[in-house]
Amino acid sequence: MTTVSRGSSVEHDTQAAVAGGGSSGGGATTATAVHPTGAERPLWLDVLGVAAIASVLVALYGAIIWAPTEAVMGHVQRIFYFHMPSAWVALGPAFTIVFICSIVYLVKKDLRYDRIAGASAELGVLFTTITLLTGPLWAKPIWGAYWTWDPRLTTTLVLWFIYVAYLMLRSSITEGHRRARLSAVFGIVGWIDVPIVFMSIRWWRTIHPTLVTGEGMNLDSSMQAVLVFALGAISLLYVYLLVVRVRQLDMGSRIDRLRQQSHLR
Amino acid sequence: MGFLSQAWVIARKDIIGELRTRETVLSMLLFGFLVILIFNFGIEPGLREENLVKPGVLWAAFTFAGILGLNRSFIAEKENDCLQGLLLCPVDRSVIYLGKFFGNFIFTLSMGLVVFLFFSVLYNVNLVQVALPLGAILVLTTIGFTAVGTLFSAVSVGLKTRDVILSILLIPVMVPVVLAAAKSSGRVLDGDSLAGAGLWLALLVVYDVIFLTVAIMLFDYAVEE
Amino acid sequence: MAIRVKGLWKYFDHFPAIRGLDVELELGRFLTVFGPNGAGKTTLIRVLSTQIQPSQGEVEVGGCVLPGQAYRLRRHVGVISHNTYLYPNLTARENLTFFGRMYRVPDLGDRIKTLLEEVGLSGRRDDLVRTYSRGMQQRLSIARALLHDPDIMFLDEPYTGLDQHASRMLRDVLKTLHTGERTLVMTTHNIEQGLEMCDEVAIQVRGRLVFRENVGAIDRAGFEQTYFDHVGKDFRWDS
Amino acid sequence: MNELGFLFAGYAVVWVALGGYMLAVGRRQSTLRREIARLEQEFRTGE
Repeated sequence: MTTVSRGSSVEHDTQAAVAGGGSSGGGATTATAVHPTGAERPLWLDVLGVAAIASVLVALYGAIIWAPTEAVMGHVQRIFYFHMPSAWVALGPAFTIVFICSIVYLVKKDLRYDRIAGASAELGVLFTTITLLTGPLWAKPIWGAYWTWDPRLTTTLVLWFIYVAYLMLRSSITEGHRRARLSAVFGIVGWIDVPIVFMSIRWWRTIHPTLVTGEGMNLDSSMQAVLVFALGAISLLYVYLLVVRVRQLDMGSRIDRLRQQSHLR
Repeated sequence: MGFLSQAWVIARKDIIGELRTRETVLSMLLFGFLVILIFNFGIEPGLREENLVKPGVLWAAFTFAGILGLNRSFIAEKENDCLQGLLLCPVDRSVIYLGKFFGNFIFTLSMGLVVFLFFSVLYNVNLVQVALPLGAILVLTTIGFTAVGTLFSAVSVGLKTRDVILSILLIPVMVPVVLAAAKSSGRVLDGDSLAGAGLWLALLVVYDVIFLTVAIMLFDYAVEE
Repeated sequence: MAIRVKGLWKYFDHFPAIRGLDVELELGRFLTVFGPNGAGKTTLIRVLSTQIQPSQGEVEVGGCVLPGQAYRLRRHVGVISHNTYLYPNLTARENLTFFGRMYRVPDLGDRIKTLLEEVGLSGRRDDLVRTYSRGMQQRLSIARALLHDPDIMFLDEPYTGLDQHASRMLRDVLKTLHTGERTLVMTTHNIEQGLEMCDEVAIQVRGRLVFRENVGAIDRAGFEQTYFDHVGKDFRWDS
Repeated sequence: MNELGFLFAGYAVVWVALGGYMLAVGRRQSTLRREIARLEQEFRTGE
């Protein structure tokens, strides 16, 4: 009944895979990437990388040398210039992108969005880890304790657990669409949970007296400038790393496909 | 209406099976007792803050025992590939979700009731005085817990690491529920009226409504292939 | 046309379990699909019976386009596989009652009684399925699949794990299903059992149908050779 | 530990985490590139 020659069809697919099809699951030959092998880096990515790293170095200079010493907290306040931007990047864009891409994947069934979600969650966990480690190091000399159950700290900790769980879920599934589907379900639920976690922990803490709050720090204009610049630098770094990671995951899936087809021949 | 009655058919099937073997509820109960027992050794008797610790013990036992039960919920459907048979039925996926949710709710609630009883005996709580408010808290908590738990149970059932992954997924997402349950029941145990815990009850209700809706919407994706 | 499939592909990750498969089947016909392990027979059945979604291609079963109209199709489809879909902790009657209610079968009590008699399990209807032998479970799973009187039935390796006696009983029941109004698709790798009552024969190898014929046009004695020719030839081509 | 010690520890954490991650990403990148080159070679010679 069907006697299409096998060889030609496989080769056709292989060409598409080498050419860099964006979606892999459909089996359709959708060659969307511009670069023939996907292995070379485009110029704009290099420019972005240099810009991100340079601006982080400038932010470092600003934080350590340029910014004046904070009157009450002293030198240790300089941690804040990287602590706060990390927290912002993780809790803001990184986890929100996980949520959005999870929804888009479920609607479109394009694994590309799953890869973006996975990469973003990874970076979110990285920056949350930085936040959680720098926070106590800053808190200890100032508040006298590494940890307080302050709403922000606690929420960040819970978030860290949620997204580590997300990454663990991903790592325990090998089949692409299945992993995408199940982790999208969790990515959506986890993100919706975040504001509720924050509210609940705030109410919890207001019932008991709060020891110290992060509020009340006076930033003069040059400090603010450094902070804003560091925020931009870390955001740029996040964008750069996200693009690199997503491209890697794209490449990985292309390799899987090539391998599969080399077996089928 | 047909929607709910179909869901009830599924829940009823689970309940009949459970009444026959009693595997799930009994193991949940035993586990809950053991958690209370172990925690008990960590608390000095006559400790001034004992009242602050008690609700924590109670809800820790509830959470861990509850996860044990949720784990079994879809494993039972895997025997003979029953889940496939269920998915082949001409009913909407949300009906299947609701059915499993009802069943889990009833199992977890019965576990919770007995664990409360056990707890009240060990910690000299006069249950009669606080039965009503505590019962309301238990029901609201169980709804939120099993709403998300049923969804995650479906997510984790096909995985090799399903036993541990369910706890890892569920516990952090449950933080607001456990917090609200512990705080409101602490108030009640201290002799406050239910109104004193109003904020927490409102949180529970909001959580229940949001996550029941979300889970109904997402369940299809958790089981489809 | 009961089944119309054009250019069906089904990927598991990057692995194409079905590779551009075409098949058409008239209403009321019985098609047997032969094929070695790993040919994608079960995948084909699972796609046609709405259990998994096609990756690519047109699939129409019973006038419903898949995967979009899967919900509508489910009412008309019955599946018997080597997995029985039966709850071991429920009795035969409880199992049938459960599935009957899910399908909203009218006069369920009578229907169950008739079906249990047909598959010869009336005497043990109140025993737990857990205590049933493999053959009895398979017969009960036939009753389960027939509850809603489906127009299209899919039988995926139904003889797997059955002894001779049970196989014969299963065969007798299957014969009664083939009424001319019901469309049936069966997969098997057992040639004798497969040829026995079908109208049409197909051979599936590596995700495609490589042979399709009316059973009347087939030399039964020589079919085994035909089968191995197709399977063997393909292996030479591909590896 | 004095104030500067904490500051130093804080910055160390940031750079070790970021640097470690970027190193891991870079490594993965080169493995992937090698693998793609190998597979392409394989397909080319196979044709």
